[in-house]
Amino acid sequence: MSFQLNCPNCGKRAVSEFSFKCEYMERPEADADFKEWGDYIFLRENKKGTQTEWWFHRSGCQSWFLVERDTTNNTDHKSFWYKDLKQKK
Amino acid sequence: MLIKNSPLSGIYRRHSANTVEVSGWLMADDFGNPEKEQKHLQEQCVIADWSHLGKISLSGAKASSDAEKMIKGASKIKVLNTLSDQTSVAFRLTQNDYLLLTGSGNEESLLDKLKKPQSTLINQTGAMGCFALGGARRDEVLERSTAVDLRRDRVTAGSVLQSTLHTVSCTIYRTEDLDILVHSRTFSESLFDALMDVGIGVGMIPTGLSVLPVSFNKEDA
Amino acid sequence: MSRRIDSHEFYEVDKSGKEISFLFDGSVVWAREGDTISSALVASGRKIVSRSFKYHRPRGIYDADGYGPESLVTVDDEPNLLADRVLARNGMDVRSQNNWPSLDFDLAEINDVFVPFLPNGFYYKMFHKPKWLWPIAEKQIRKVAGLGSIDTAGRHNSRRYEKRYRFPDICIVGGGPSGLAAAKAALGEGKQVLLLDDHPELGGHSLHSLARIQESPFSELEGLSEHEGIRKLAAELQDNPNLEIMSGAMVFGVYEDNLVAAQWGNDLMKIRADKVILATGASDRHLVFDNNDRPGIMTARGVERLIMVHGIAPAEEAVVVTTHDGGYHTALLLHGAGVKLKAVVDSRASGTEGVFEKQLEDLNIPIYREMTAHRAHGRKKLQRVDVGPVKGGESFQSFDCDLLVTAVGLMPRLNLLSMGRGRPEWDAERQVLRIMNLPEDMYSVGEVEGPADISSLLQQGMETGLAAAKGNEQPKFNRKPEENIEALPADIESGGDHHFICKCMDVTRKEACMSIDEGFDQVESLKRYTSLGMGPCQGKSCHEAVARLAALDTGLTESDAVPTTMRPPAFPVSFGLLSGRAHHLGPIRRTPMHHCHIDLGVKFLDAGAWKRPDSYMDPQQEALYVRKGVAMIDVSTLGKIELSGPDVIEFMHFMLPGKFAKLDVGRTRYAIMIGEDGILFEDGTISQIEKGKYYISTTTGNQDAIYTLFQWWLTTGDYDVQVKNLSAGISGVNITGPKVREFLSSIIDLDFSNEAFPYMHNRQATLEGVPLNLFRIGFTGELGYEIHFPSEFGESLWNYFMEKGEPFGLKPFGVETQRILRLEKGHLIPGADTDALSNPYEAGVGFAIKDDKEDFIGKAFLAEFKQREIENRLVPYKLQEGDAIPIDGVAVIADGKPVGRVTSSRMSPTLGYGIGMAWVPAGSSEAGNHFNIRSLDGTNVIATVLDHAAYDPEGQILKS
Amino acid sequence: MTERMWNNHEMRSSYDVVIIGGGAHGLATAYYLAKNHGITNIAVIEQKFIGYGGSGRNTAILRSNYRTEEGILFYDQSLKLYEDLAQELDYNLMFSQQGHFTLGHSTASMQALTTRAAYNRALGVNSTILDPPEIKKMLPEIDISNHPRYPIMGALYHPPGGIIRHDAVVWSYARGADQRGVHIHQLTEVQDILVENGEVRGVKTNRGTIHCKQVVSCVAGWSSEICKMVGIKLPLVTHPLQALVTTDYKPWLHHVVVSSTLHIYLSQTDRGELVCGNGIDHYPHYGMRSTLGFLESYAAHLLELFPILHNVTVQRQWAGLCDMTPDYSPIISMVDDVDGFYINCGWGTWGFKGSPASGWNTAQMVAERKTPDMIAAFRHDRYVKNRLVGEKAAASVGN
Repeated sequence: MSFQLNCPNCGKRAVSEFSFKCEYMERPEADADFKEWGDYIFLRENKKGTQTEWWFHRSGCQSWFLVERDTTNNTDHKSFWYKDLKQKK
Repeated sequence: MLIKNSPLSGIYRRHSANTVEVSGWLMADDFGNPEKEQKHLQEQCVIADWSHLGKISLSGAKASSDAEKMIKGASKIKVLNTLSDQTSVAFRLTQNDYLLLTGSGNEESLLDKLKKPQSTLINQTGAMGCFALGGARRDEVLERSTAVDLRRDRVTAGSVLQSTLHTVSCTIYRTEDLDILVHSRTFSESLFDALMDVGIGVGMIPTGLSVLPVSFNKEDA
Repeated sequence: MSRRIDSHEFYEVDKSGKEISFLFDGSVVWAREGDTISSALVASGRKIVSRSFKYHRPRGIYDADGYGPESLVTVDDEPNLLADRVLARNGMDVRSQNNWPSLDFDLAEINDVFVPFLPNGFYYKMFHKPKWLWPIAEKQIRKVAGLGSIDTAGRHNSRRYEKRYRFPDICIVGGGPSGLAAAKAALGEGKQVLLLDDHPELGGHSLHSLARIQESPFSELEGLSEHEGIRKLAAELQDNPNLEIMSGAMVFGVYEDNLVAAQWGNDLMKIRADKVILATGASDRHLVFDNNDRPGIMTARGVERLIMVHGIAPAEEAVVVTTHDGGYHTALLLHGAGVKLKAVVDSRASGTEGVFEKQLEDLNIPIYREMTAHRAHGRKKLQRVDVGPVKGGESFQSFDCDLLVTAVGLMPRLNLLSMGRGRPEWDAERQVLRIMNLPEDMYSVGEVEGPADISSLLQQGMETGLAAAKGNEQPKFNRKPEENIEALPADIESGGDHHFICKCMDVTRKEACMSIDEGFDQVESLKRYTSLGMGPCQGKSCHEAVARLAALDTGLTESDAVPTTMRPPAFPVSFGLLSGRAHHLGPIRRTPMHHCHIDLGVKFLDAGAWKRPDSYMDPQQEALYVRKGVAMIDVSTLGKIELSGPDVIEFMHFMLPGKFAKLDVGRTRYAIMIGEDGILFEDGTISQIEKGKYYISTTTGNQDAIYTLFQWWLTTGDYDVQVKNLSAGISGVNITGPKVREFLSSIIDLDFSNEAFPYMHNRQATLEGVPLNLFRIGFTGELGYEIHFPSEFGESLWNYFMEKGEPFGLKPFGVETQRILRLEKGHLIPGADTDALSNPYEAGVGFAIKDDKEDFIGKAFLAEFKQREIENRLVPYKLQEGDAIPIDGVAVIADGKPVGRVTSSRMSPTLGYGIGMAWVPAGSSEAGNHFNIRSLDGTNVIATVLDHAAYDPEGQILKS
Repeated sequence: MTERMWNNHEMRSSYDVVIIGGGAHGLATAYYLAKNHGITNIAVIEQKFIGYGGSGRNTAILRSNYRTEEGILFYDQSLKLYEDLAQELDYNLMFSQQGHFTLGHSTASMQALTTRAAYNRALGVNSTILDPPEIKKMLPEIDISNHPRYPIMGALYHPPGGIIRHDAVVWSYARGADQRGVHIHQLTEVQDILVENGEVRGVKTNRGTIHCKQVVSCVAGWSSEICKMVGIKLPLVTHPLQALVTTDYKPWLHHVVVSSTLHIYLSQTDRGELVCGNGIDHYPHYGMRSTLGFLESYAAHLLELFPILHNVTVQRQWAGLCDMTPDYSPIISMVDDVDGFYINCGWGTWGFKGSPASGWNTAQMVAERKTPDMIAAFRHDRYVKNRLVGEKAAASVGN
């Protein structure tokens, strides 16, 4: 047991109920050059601080959602649906 | 027609349950001592296998209007709340996900109400196991089983949530006098063993449909 | 000799405890119910209880509270338990640790004699030259290291531990005056409160205080003595329905998001509270002087606890060393218990003329001022104490005594406050270490914030409880000047070799000073170098002394020399408690036919969480049943996903590298999945089972992952597609072998002829009322049908097939057999024959990729792989008849170097020689090429690359 | 007068080489630059104290039984350097080559372990596969029955593997470097790296700017942040890895035991503590706060292997940071676009094992300004060129 992640559907739950996928990135266009694809697939900001990430509520409502989380302390993170990403940015 | 087996059929054998056929399902009627099981239900707690219940899931943007067609009022339920009538109960698990529980054999009549589903509809009857916990001390079993606060004042009768019991993902539905645990049938036996393992210390024993018959109604309803 | 007291001058001794007895190193010790092992040992006159870690110095009960290492014992074969904390039980077997031949006569005490001659940090400076010396020296060191012995017979493994959760509004740690006052206030606000205390009785140090409560926020307590008042307050709260009290609960951790972890009897309590109030109190400071670890030197609160809680006079003759008025209180308690007080030694020039000081003066007990302890004499027990001026110099006077009490101030118990939140800070005004900035939703109150009198503790507890209940900020409390106790003047430098700072690891002040001179001048590196604070007490008893002395000795300020972050657990907790029960390891997944397999005598195989039939008999024999007759395997663990909707083709074309627009209803096709990185990770089949309904079967291991991946893409993409995970609801068997057509035709009303139901097609049928989906696929290389049906019929259907199949010789077979059969056909299994670097072209499944699509997952990397020269290939191979069969995983060797590996290797029962699949360099991957497989024993076999399946290369059997 | 292990110095305004990170990698790099290449005008910049990061938080297990040729040869060089390090640095590092077990609990893991044994043997590294009864002979208290959830099927046994006193490695490298003139600056934080025209010019710290033409980043879990200063994005994700020690017991376990399926490893020190480690936490994190979940899952898994440890008590838990690469192999690399900048990172859970060889080869790369053959496979841009090194195939937990 560790910190509690806030699922936008189910509310706060132990982080062990969730799966982390990756930091949020835009997928390149299909015709992007190979280097751009390589960067997308392998390189990461790996930010020390607040970053936006993909999480999945594996043991709950089975939803994919985004979390804005401070990777230094996990406190005060914000969770939201993908469809709300655009208005957030 | 071949008989339908509960995911706990192995447990029935291990515990010498008396079985009964319900709508084509071979279910436990009791576990050999209905009087004792009744007493545990009154004074301590029991676990009963309700895996034969009809289960239908609806997902997608149109789930709520489909659910409404099957159970009147279902589209108005708030997320993580439920609505029950005599034979069925609808859980709204997310904005776009419903799970309907209905009496065994009743799924077809519910499905008949929905000629052309607009949502992703799955008859989950055989995919999911279902246990009912009854008796006053069932909270003591749950507090040893899940990291979610299920105390009555936090998760009230009529509410539903999805979380894990002994690391098995479950949909947990509270009524006034029961907790109903719906889960993947593949984990049923494991979950039963785990619940019994902690339950035995608080006087929980397995029982069957004769002692804990299926009901969704809240006492006040 | 019993040290029980019948009466005490200042309070009524509780003698209600029933008499019990236990063994300590084989001798009977009489105790009373309610005693700890420690109190019973003290009551019996026992002085030595343990031997120190390094020098095997005799040690006795010190604080009677388990904050130091002195009381570590083995109880009923359970090592390293704190005698201070374990309640005496009738008949228990307690043993001392780390001594030979006995506790009283320990030969290893000779180590102590060498202390002055060993260089500082000697273990880093010896034994490594010449090189051969260390392994020999290490063996000897390992013979004498450690404390208790692990019970290798495992006699106590059967203890049942439970894990339980609580979710109070407010969790209060510490049931002393401030914790109780906080509880009362929060309850008054209607909150649900959980109060944990580590002793059997609530009240904390107040239980042994004679002080009078002058003012109290709860007026009913005013005028009572502290121990009466606190019991009254606790009793009043006891019955409140909103309060849960856990006495005797050891809180060992405070983790993220207010997760409080405690051991409560045999329960691991996991408490997630909205607010946490830490009222953990304080311990007596550690006084550092020569031989400060001798048995008979005890803390003031330890002595008070023994007297007032347990009714024990711990010695005959005592000296009290103090820096504050608390020492006078302890002295008075000793006197009241009949202990002869030789002296009270106060470091101050004058007392504050408090009541206890007055009483002592009236009793004509000698008080020495501006003095402190310089040296203790006596080895197995304290015999004499030298006292002298605080600033050092010659000792002034000696006293014969068997008890020296140190009452030199309090150090807050910071562990729980500190966990993970950075370092404590030195509060110069209060002269204590504190944690200043607790996170939101966490509060601290009481002596953990610095010493205070009972009125302040109650008042501040009450205000903090109120603040927590209302969600207000932590209130700031000042200390009255007389409540602060100066930290420094009691430690003196006498030049001796035995000023112990850390009694767990036997680290002396001298050693610490020299280490600082060597460059370990930061507390953290000092700690690592000397092991200061890294022993059983984890710095609880020494971190403050380390900080103060490091400050003195380095010229740093106290604020620079603060101890490091304290880490959980605050008290040692056992693996048994943490583990809970075996089922916490993870649940088992079972197919509906699980018990049918058991009845058939199956050997199971773990496949992730699943139990799958590995085999029922010799797999080679099982394989022949498939090749020659008919056999059935449970394939329920395969993933089953149904896709439909207007955009289904578009979605599949994006998700998968294949093309499916021309996959007609009733057709089935092999498909692979790759990642964006172009790596093959999955294969399976896709069938159009009804118009617009596509049915995907995946491997066992990936069923959840693939469904989840589909969901992710549907979340981000704009597809009108319905995805149904049918994996649990649909089960299946594969029935295969030359007689299968005959068998199935006899029971299922379906035309099984090759024309009506060709290879790679699917059909629907009904059997005894059960709807079936049938897929004619051929992983085994034999004519075969995979039959899917609702899981609730699994058990019935399996038994039905077994019964009806008996005349046809139907046998069950398992996964191992299937692996042999598919190997005869040269089919790969992703994950077994491929790994995280396998690209599909090299793995030989490039045929399943149709890359003339606009966009699909992995397109860019596949394009790169395709134009790149093939470097390695996964190939089927065969061995010569009679060649030994290598085990899976051995290397392919060329020119003495490993250049590839065998992924699957089996004896072919059909062909009578070894077959397999291997990754080999492209240069030796053409059909007919040879390569060398080396087994681990060094023997080599030559394998020949095949360009087709070893069995039925043309697929005639499969397709006819 | 006691001799100091290392000295505090005034910071010079320029050095030939600045090494960021005072862990085992940074200090070993400084030591070998000085010793092998005669470059001594070096500053090692450490934000806290030397050995603060992974060097002081790992479980001190050494081995060389890797999966790929690149990995095996590199870690074999490292292990051999470790074998002579105590004599070379005149400091008892307590290297105890007690033998290293990696247990397999599934056919898949046995296959992977066999491949490692086969590759190791072919490349001269002592490794073998043991069956359960052979394991039981050497570890009498291990449970090889069918009772555990995942019974033991076999083990990869690696006799030269073992444990070492990890802090002492840091201190003795520091002393070795200090004696050769290297300046170690603790409590010094790097704020920026100065680059002009694609060439390194210096390092800005909280104690002033240092001019230099070569900068080596040896900061493991914090690498992404340092490399951002010169505009390089790395294929790293920083995850915590947790560990614990028990109270002291009479030494009972005389081998290192690792189980990849159960995600655990343990060994017992000469002092008597069991040192225990886990797989990485499942989400990235820079905080080093430990969790209760780690204790619980570790305990449950450990008791599967050794039921007799039921009553053994945990004394302390902590966490360190791991810079995970996609192929579980390190990055030791020059950078095409920034002349004079060198990256040393991507050590995942294995950094401590690689410290001497990492220092040795990094030093050679800096001194010669070209990549030594030994580390040619470990370039930072191999991912984008899709030339991965296949250590990931080995196992999820490989300590």
